[in-house]
This record gives sequence, C-alpha cells and structure tokens, in this order.
Amino acid sequence: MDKKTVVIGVIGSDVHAVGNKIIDYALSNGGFNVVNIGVLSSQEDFINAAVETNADAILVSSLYGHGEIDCQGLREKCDEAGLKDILLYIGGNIVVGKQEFKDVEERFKKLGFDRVYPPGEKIEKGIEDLKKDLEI
Amino acid sequence: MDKKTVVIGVIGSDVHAVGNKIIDYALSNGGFNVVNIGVLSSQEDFINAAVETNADAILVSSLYGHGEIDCQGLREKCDEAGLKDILLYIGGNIVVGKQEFKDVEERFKKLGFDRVYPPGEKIEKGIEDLKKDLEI
Amino acid sequence: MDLKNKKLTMAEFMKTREEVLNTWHTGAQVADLDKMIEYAKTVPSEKNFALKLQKAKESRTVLTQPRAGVALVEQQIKLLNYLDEKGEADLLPTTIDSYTRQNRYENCELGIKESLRLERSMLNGFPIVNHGILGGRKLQESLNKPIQARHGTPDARLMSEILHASGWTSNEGGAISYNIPYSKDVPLDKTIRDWQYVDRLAAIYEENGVPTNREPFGPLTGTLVPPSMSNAVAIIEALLAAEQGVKHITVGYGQCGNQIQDISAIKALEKQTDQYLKQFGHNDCVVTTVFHQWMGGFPKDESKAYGAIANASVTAALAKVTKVIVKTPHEAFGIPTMEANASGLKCTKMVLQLMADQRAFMSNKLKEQIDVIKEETTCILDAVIEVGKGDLAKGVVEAFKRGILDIPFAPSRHTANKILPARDSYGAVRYLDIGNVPLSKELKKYNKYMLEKRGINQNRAVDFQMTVDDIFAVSEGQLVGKPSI
Amino acid sequence: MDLKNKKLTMAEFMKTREEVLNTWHTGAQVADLDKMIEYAKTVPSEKNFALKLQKAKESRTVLTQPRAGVALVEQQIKLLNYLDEKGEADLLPTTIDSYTRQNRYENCELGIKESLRLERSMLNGFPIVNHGILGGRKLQESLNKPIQARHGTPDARLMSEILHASGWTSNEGGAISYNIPYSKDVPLDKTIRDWQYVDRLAAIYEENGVPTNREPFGPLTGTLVPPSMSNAVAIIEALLAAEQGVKHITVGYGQCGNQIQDISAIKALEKQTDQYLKQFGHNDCVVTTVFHQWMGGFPKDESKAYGAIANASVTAALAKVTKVIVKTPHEAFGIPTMEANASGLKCTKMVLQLMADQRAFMSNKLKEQIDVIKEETTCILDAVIEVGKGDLAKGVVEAFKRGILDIPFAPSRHTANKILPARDSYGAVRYLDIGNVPLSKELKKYNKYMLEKRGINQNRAVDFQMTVDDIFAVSEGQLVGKPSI
Ligand code: B12
Ligand code: B12
Repeated sequence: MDKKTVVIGVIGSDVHAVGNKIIDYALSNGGFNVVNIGVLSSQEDFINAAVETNADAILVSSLYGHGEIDCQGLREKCDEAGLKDILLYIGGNIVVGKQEFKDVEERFKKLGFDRVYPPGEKIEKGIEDLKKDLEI
Repeated sequence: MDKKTVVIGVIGSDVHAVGNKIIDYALSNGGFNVVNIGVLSSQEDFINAAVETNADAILVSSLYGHGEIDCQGLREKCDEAGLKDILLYIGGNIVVGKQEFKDVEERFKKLGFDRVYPPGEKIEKGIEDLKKDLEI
Repeated sequence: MDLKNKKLTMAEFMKTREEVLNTWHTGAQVADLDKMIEYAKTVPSEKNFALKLQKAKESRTVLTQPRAGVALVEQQIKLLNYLDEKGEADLLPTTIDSYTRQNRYENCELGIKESLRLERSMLNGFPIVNHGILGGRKLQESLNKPIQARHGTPDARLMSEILHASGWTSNEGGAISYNIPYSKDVPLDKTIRDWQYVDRLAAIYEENGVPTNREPFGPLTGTLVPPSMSNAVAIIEALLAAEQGVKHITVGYGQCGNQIQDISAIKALEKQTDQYLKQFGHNDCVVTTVFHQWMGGFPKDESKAYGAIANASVTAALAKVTKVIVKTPHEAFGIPTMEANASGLKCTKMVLQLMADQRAFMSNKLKEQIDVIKEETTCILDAVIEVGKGDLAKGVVEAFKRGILDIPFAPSRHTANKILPARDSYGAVRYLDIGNVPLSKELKKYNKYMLEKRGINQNRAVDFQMTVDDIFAVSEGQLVGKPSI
Repeated sequence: MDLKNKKLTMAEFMKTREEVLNTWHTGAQVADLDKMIEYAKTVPSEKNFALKLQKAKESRTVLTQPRAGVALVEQQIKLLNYLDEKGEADLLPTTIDSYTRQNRYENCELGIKESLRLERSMLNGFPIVNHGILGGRKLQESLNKPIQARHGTPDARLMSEILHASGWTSNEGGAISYNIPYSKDVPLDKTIRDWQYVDRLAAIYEENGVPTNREPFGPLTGTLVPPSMSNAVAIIEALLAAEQGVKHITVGYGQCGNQIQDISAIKALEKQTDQYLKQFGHNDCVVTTVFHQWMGGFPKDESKAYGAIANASVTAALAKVTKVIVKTPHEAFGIPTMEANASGLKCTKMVLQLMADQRAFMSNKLKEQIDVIKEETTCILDAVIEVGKGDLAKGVVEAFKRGILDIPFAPSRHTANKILPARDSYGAVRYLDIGNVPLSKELKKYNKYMLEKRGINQNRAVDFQMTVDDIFAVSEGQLVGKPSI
C-alpha cells in the first residue's frame, strides 16, 4: 500500500519547534510520508505544500496562543486551492490561556477543522485518528 | 486602675499548647491578670476558674476541630454558675476543615460567644477587642 | 511492679491484656490473639507496611504518606482510596480522632452519631476502637496500599489490639512522643509501661509471621524542637521497642527548616539509631526513616503553603529518607478536603521524582553539623542511661524529672519546660536556654555563640522574644523571625 | 560594512537610527533622543531596573520576576499592579507579543482591535511598538517597581527605542539568543548588527545618566540545552554588549533539573562572565545573574506544577542568583490568569524566603561539576574566538556555520542542528551527540561515559529515543526519561 502524505508545520509567528520535531519523528516512524514545513509557516505555506505533494491531511500546530487568529479562513482557502475535504487537524496550545476545552474545540470546528486537540495531547492519538479517518 | 482578670485555656481533648503559651505571654504583657488553665480543659474547668477568680472574660481556644461539639451549652452553664454576661471569646481552628468564616462565626455566636476569631488571628486583635468590651 | 526496660513475659502481657480488652466493649472481639494473627497473615505482602518500607530503603526510594481520618468507615474508605488513586500516595494512614486518643469512647459515639446526622465528619479522625475489628478490617480490605494508625494516644493499648487485629501493619507513637506533646498529666512511667505493651503486641505479631512496623513520633511538639532532643527521644523509643522484640522501626524527624541542619539530623539519626541498637544488643532490626514536612504554624496563602511543602520535599529527597509525611495547602485552616490532601501529595511526589536520582553530597558544613548533632545527642543519651543507673526506662523517668530530657512548648507537666529554642542566623534551631540539658561545655558555647551571632546581625537581645518571633516566622513567610520595629 | 565586534560610532548609530524609526509610524515619537533621555532620567531611582539588581546582588537577595503581557495598556497596568501587590513580585516584566517580535505591526493593529471588541486579550503579549511612547510611558508611570521588556525579537531596534524612551530600564535579548530559538531564517550577521544597535542604544542611556540593564536570554530553546553551550552564548552576548558600552549585564541560565549541575552552571557562569569581560578589557561592568525555572514542557496537574516551581526556587536560593523568572501553575495550558501568575510568584517567594539565609556549600561533586562546565565552556569560547580570527562577532557567525556553537531543538536553519543532548543517570544534561562542538578529548569521553552509565542502568541503547523520553519526562512527573516498555 502507498504511504499517505501528511503536511505538518507550526502556523503564524510561532517558533515552538520542539513538538514539531517530535511529530515529524513519530509520523515518519508511523509509516507516513511527512512534509514538514517547520515553524513560522503561513496558511499559504501549508496549502502550497499540500497541493504540491497531493497530501491527504494537514496537521497544524499552534503553541503560542494566536492560533485562533492565524487559522481564520484556512478551510476556505483550502477549498479555493482545490484541496476539497482535505483532513485538517490542529493541536498544541491553540488559544490564549487555560480555557474550557469543549468551547475551544467547538470554535475550531466552526473554523473547519476535523479534529482539535487539547494541550499536550500525545501525537500517538493523532496517528490513531489519522489511521481511522484515512482508513489505513 | 485594677487589672482585669481573664481566664484562658484550650477546651476539650485538645492539646495544642503553643498558642496558649503565646496568649498567656501577650495578655500578661498587655496588663491583664491571666488565669491559664492550660490544655485539655473541660467547660467546668473554665467556669470554676472564672468563678473562683471573679473573672471578667473567658478566652477559649480550640485548635483541633472539635470546638463545635466541645462548646455546646457553655453559655448556659456560665449563666447557671452565676457568670451572667461574662465575655466569651473563642479563637483558633475552631471547626473541622476550611470553612467559610462568616457561617462559622454565626454558628458560634448562636452558641453564645461574644466574639469569634478566624484561624491564626493575632492575639493582639483579641486584646484590642477586650479593651473595647471591658472599657479599659 | 518495678519499671524496667525488659521484655514483658507472656504471662505479664496476657494478664494486662485481660484488663485492656475490658475497657470498651469492642475489646471482646480481639480476645483470641491467635485468630487475630491468623487473620493478619492473610493480608497480602504488598500491603504490608513493614515490607514496603524495607523495600523502599533498599532501593533508596522516598515514599509519600498523607494524614487522613474521618469519623465513618465508608467515608474513610472513600478518602483513602482517593488519596491512593488521585494523590498517588505510596502509604496510607488513618489518623485517629482526639477523643479516642484520650480514651473517651463515649464521646466518640456521640461524634459518630452527629457525623451521620449532619452528613459531615464531626470528629477529627477515625474512632477505631468504636468501629472495632469489623470497621478496621473492612477499611483495610478495601484498600490497595499498606495502612498505618497515626494518633497521639498516651494509652494506645486497646487501639493497638484492634488495629493489628484488623490487619494494619504499622502503628505510630511511643512512651515519650505520644505523652509529653499529647497530654497534660499522664506520668511517664505509666506511658512507658503502656507502650511496652504496645511494642510487645507488635512484636508478637512479628514473631508469628506478620512483619509489623513501629514508628516513634519524631516531631514531638512540632515547634522548634532542637534536633538533638528529638533524635535522643526517637533513639530511646527505638531502644524500648527493640527490647520488646520489635524488628521494623521507623525513626522520625520533623523539618526545622535549615536544609543543612535537617539533612544532618536525618543522617545523625540513622547512624546513631543503628549504633545504639547494636550497643544494646539488637542486631537484627530494620531501621527506616521518616521526615515530616514543616510541623509548625503554616502560611494561610495556599501558594505559599505549596512552597513550604515542596521545599520540605527537596530536603527529604536530598536526605533520602524512607518516607515523607505530607502537609496540605489547607494546613493553616483545618483538616483538608480530600482534594487539598491529594494536592499536597502530588506536589510532594513531583519534587521527590524530580530529585529521585539526586542526593546531598558531603561538604565541610554538613560534616560539622552532623557532628554537632551527634555529639549533643550522645551527651543527652549518656546522661539518661546514667541517671537510670543502666536502665533506660528508669532513666527516662528520672531524666525528665531533672530536665535532661526536656521538650519545648509541650502541654505536659512532666517535662521540665526549661529549655528554650531559637534559630541562629541561618535558621538552624539552637538551644537559647539550655535548661538542664547536659551538653558539654563546648557544645553549650557553640549554641550560645551561634545565637549571639544572630543577636548581632539583627541588632537585638538574645531572649524569649526571639523564640516568639521564630514561632510565627514560617506562617508569615520567613524562616528566621525578624524583630518587629 | 564589515561585521566586527566594535563599538558603533555615533555617526553609524544615528544613520541607522533614521531608518529604524521609519519602519512604523510611532518611530517618529522618539526622534529626539536627548529628550527621550531627559524623560528617562525622571524615573525615580527605586524604579531603576539596573540599580535594583545591583543592590540585590550586594545584599545577596534573590528577586522574583514574572512573565506577563496583554494587548491593551489599561489591562497591562492592571495586570502588573496585581502581580506587584498580590504576587509580591520584586521586578516587573512586559512580555511583548509574537507579531511584534516578527515586526508585523499591522497584525498587531488587528490584534488590538479584536481584543477591544472581544474584551479579552487576543495577543500573547504587549504590542509596545503600536502603543508607542504614550502607552509605554503611561504603563511605566502607573507602576511602583522597575519594568523590563521580555520578548524574543530578532530585530528589536525600534522596540528598544520605544521602551527606553518610555523609561523602561531593562531589555532582554541578544544576537544569538533572540535569533536561533526565535526565528527560522534570519542570518546571524544581521542579528549581531541589530543587537549592536540595541546594546549601543542602552549604553547611550547609561552614558547619559540612566543606568540601563541588558539581559541575554539564557535558556535559548529551553529544551535540554547543555549548560556549557548556554553559558558560552551568554558570555558571548555579554561581551558583545560590553563592547557597545553596556555596564549592567544580567547573564541567565535555564534550570536543567539536576541541582548540582544547575548550581555549578550558575557559579561557572558568574565566574567566567567576569573573567572574560576583564580579559576583553571591560573592567567596570556590574554582572548579575538570572535563573529561569524549568523552561521545558510542564506537568498539567497544578499541584505538580507547584512542585516544579518550588523545586526550581530551592536551586535558585542555594545558588544565590540575583533574580528568578517564575513559571505558573497554568504553564502547560497557556498564558496564565493574573491569579495563577501571582500564585507562581508567591510560591517562589515563600521558598526564597525560607532559604534566604542559606546557600550551597562546596562539596567534591559540586567542584567537579563546576570544573566540567568551565572547561567545556572554555573549549567552546576559545574555538569561537579562533575561527573569528580574534574578532568575536565574526567568530560567532563562523562558529555557527561550523557547528562549534549549536543549539538543540532550535527552529533556525542557521544552527547546525547536529548536537543531541540527553540526561545522565542523575539527571544532568550531557552531550549525547557532540556534533562539531570542539570539546577536549577528556570532556568528550566524560560526556560519553556518563550517558553510557545511564544506558547500563536503564538497560537501553544510548540513542535519540533517550532524548525524546527526556523531552517528555518533566511534564510526566520525572526528571530522567524512562524507556517505555
Ligand atoms: C503544631 C501543631 C500540632 C502539634 C501541637 C503540639 C502542642 N502540643 O502544642 C502536634 C503535632 C502535637 C499536633 C497534634 C494534632 N493536631 Co495539630 N497542628 C499544629 C499546627 C501545625 C500549628 C499550631 C500552632 O502551634 N500554631 C502556632 C500558634 C502560635 O498559633 P495558634 O495555635 O493558631 O494560636 C494563635 C491564634 O490562633 C490565636 N488564638 C488561638 N486561640 C485564640 C482565642 C482567642 C479568643 C483569640 C483572640 C485568639 C486565639 O492566637 C494564638 C497565638 O497567636 C496547626 C496548623 C497550623 N496552624 O498551621 C495544626 C492543627 C491545629 N492540628 C490539627 C490536628 C487535626 C491535630 C491532630 C488531631 C491530628 C494530628 N495532626 O495528629 C492532633 C491533635 C491532638 C489533640 N488531641 O489535640 C488541625 C486542626 C484541624 C481543624 N481544626 O480542622 C490543624 C489546623 C492542622 C490541619 N490543618 O489539619 N498539632
Ligand atoms: C519550550 C517553550 C518555549 C521555547 C520554545 C523553543 C523553541 N523554539 O521550540 C521558548 C522559550 C523559545 C518559548 C517562547 C515563547 N513561548 Co513558549 N513555551 C514552551 C513550553 C514550556 C514547552 C513547549 C514544548 O517544547 N513542549 C514539548 C513538546 C514536545 O510538546 P508540544 O509543543 O506541546 O507538542 C506536542 C503536543 O502538543 C502535540 N501536538 C502539537 N501540535 C499538534 C498538532 C496535532 C494535530 C496533534 C494531534 C498533536 C499536536 O504533539 C506534540 C509532540 O508530542 C510551553 C509550555 C508547556 N507546554 O509546558 C510554552 C508555551 C507554549 N509558550 C508560550 C508562549 C506565550 C511563548 C512566547 C510568546 C512568550 C514567551 N514566553 O517568551 C514565546 C513565543 C515566541 C513565538 N513567537 O512563538 C505559551 C503559549 C500560551 C498560550 N497558548 O496561551 C506556553 C503554553 C507557556 C505559557 N503557559 O504561557 N517557548
């Protein structure tokens, strides 16, 4: 079976690199074809990478608190770029401060994310979900 | 002016002696005639000491959490012993656990205490109140 | 009968036993000692307190243990299982209420009834005697960790019968440590006898195949007790217990606050307990140690309380004690909620794990302070043995009369109440007024010198006001009391 | 223009200044530098950051400082005064938001508007450039304690102009420490030049009567950075600052977690910074130190977070650093509420005060670890100077190219990304893969030996999985990562 391709990166003006390196390591070990665009990545960087590599999913990380601003319109831009129904996950510390996760999840689902993860969620959980959603 | 007489002690099966020693020291320095019946004192011990010394006030300490049980009926017994309207104060950790102090105060006022103090209240505050209540 | 540090004969023990079991109706439940031991043997070994401590000592792991006790059995089960699961406690306690400690079992009845009626605990602990072995065993069987009784009972004979018969494999206390800080007028010869009974009972279980731990209460009044005084008492109680046949002994120490002094005290305590046990011919005891997080007045602010808790935990980890008794962020207010109790445990556990693979390394200062404590302790113990004319039990009674042993801030009239402690410039607790404690000339000089140094630093007299300031210092967020201006 | 470690001439500085002030409209406000200095002089001396640190150093007091920044001026005033009054903070910060750090001032406009509209901060810090000197001064004037900017900005020139002109007397960052951990592709020669400007600016204030503090960011990526690497960077940035005329320098270090290693790192940093400054001819700098509580992933449980915070505070107190940067019980989740922030501060303060009169004493182990760090640092610094052919600025650029300086887990492509750290059996951070860091043979052997010891203890290979386990360890309540089974 062909390897599935996943774009990973850290969105916006965010430089938190450690989690990104760990995710890269874990996804690669987990049998995915990983396209890592690294930190400080714009929406366009994610979309271009996904288009170029014909990716199956985009895993956005946001740690620094600006996630909500940085992700506005991402789903729409994906649609415009022809990335119809591409899987969109987001994880990290995606909002400012310690907030009730249920509310946060709802807000990000409205933004078009398929799955939303609470602070410090293990990437193993993400891999499990990817396998489910991509029917691997 | 004559020194006012104050009975102090720790009520019930309570052995917390440190605060009692400090209160003794502070009241004596503060110009009171102190009758210290010490720890492990029953309601009767307090009343007998007050009757014998013609005391102006009884300062009950309770630290260990059984204060509420130990003090039931104290005011009535004072009345019976002829200690009409004697000042009754209580302080220390007078109930079990961390409780809303307003509620605690109310419960002890119902038991007949004139003044009720929260955990760790400085004895200086008690002296101030004594001076007010005894018009010194 | 003459008071003597000598193992009770089975006849003596059984004679007293009859009387003891008659003091409250639940005593009858434990009458058949063999059956009780049979039951205790069924407790799985991973729930044996003595064995878990021994294993921890071997692997140099520091275990956590909370304090916790409420009036009713079901509530106590819920509480302890919560502290196990959510608090990650390694060892479980059951704190006994204050009426039981004074053998006022009728008051307990009332407390139990009121607790049922008001649906909150009206007792500050678990009234084990009233609950009897039904309650005691049910509790023990409902837990997954070893359980110990913690109290402060001058006469704990009936309680001890019931707890061991319930399969509890550890019991705290001792003839001095559960008398002087916990009562007003109980004679020492009485508590020595009563605790000989308690120790002998524990030893009978041990001899019959149930490893059973005994733990002298180290911190005493918890209030500025100079380390050499509390160490001397702990060693004495260890010796008294060993004489009765106790094999698993945990000697304790309450944090004073100067890290070097605290580590020194633990090191000295460990060394000297072993040494004196051997000197008295007890060669097969397993000695473990317990460190009590700050036992004096606590700060009211919860974040500061966490600071005090964690700071103590660092010292415990560096000293590599066998277990730590944990305080909670509610300490200054009252008996903690189970959540607050679990918080104290988790905070402690975090620190212990961060420091698990680290320890204190020897410096000149550490060596110096270990030596000071050892020498002071030796002065005291030598004098106790001397005034007892070779008999430790007699020596204790006589030593308290003369003020050789003397515990500050105690409620008991059987301590001379002559010594006064205070902190030196670095926060170490020293003898300000030495009373009749027979330290050598040099040691007296050393104590005096260290306090005078503080007097100069703080530009104040070396007097009782220092002690008073030190009593309040920690609760006000300091270690060394500052003169109020 | 050739990159060189040489004080900018006034002409060079003023020429650049014009460009800098033109990058956003608030730049115009600070055009008249003399007036700005006049204003800064009106800040009372007890609110001067540099002087407060100097005093603390002299009295060996350890100060506390939080991190804190929100989008709006009024909210920031409220927040900082709360941390002063309720949190008992000794020094105040203002954390700058991440858009400002990338000089994206338009994004800040949006963030400010959104924050006003939604009535909560939509920025993770205070956008000082957008607020200009009106906001900056208003904030500074509304506080009772010294204030410092804390950020992570590769090009902080405009920001620095505005903050000093607002009477803020300290600025964090440096050419390496605010580049490699904080950006992806900013060349080092660019940040060295830009920070020469920032340093020169601070020095101009200093030379004109406003004591002004500069603080290289010690922890770098906060993730298992070997102490000798972060110390080398801190010393380099101190030297670069001193060359521009900075007189008040605070060198920093992020807790690694092994207490002995952490104390050693601080002692080595203090000593070697002084020594290298003198060696480079800077004889009149006041060097102070800052200790960052654990900078890696935090445990989610708040009680455990308190444990981590307090444990770090003990180390800070023993090492007698000048100040501690404080974490909060919300760390694992997000920007703390002001209450959580005050909690972290109070917990820290409690520990610092309990340990105020105590310090670390020299042991053989401590001496050994100080020596290891000093020697490693010397190896690195010597190589940097050598490859720069005597010029430090050139040396830095070249050293990063060659991997002599190399920062693990950094986002920047200008670090070789070859070294890999891991903890030894005691939790000390060592070089697992040494990359091109030019340690002596013995030091290489030592690092290897210490890690192999762990490999044997944990019965595992000495490989990247060790590093990964260590990255998660603290947040999972351990120090040394355990192999998952
Ligand atoms: C030291 C201590 C002990 C020592 C006491 C030694 C001794 N014999 O004195 C030891 C270790 C023996 C001990 C035992 C116990 N303790 Co205790 N102990 C403490 C502790 C830590 C400090 C008390 C102290 O000395 N404070 C310093 C003095 C100077 O302050 P103070 O006692 O509060 O008194 C001052 C003020 O309150 C005020 N004040 C007091 N009375 C009055 C009266 C008036 C009218 C006024 C105006 C003011 C006033 O002025 C005093 C002088 O400044 C407190 C918790 C705390 N506060 O941090 C727990 C505490 C009091 N103990 C407690 C308990 C439960 C016990 C035990 C039952 C269980 C146990 N832990 O083993 C036993 C009780 C035994 C018994 N039968 O009483 C609980 C009480 C719980 C509750 N109320 O809900 C506390 C609050 C701890 C806790 N949070 O669980 N304890
Ligand atoms: C280390 C660290 C730093 C380092 C980063 C070094 C580097 N370049 O990588 C430094 C010191 C430079 C730093 C800077 C800043 N930081 Co920072 N930092 C942290 C810290 C302590 C740990 C992050 C980390 O490395 N964790 C370890 C890795 C392995 O875990 P992770 O990043 O969480 O990623 C894992 C999971 O989240 C998950 N995951 C992540 N993304 C995704 C996506 C999907 C789809 C899935 C399934 C899973 C998943 O899998 C990852 C691997 O296991 C966190 C707090 C914490 N977590 O304890 C704060 C934190 C993230 N930082 C924070 C902030 C605010 C900042 C700064 C703005 C301010 C400052 N403190 O200076 C700057 C930001 C600069 C910028 N422009 O981005 C905040 C964010 C606040 C918020 N969201 O409300 C945090 C939460 C701290 C706090 N409580 O204030 N930081």
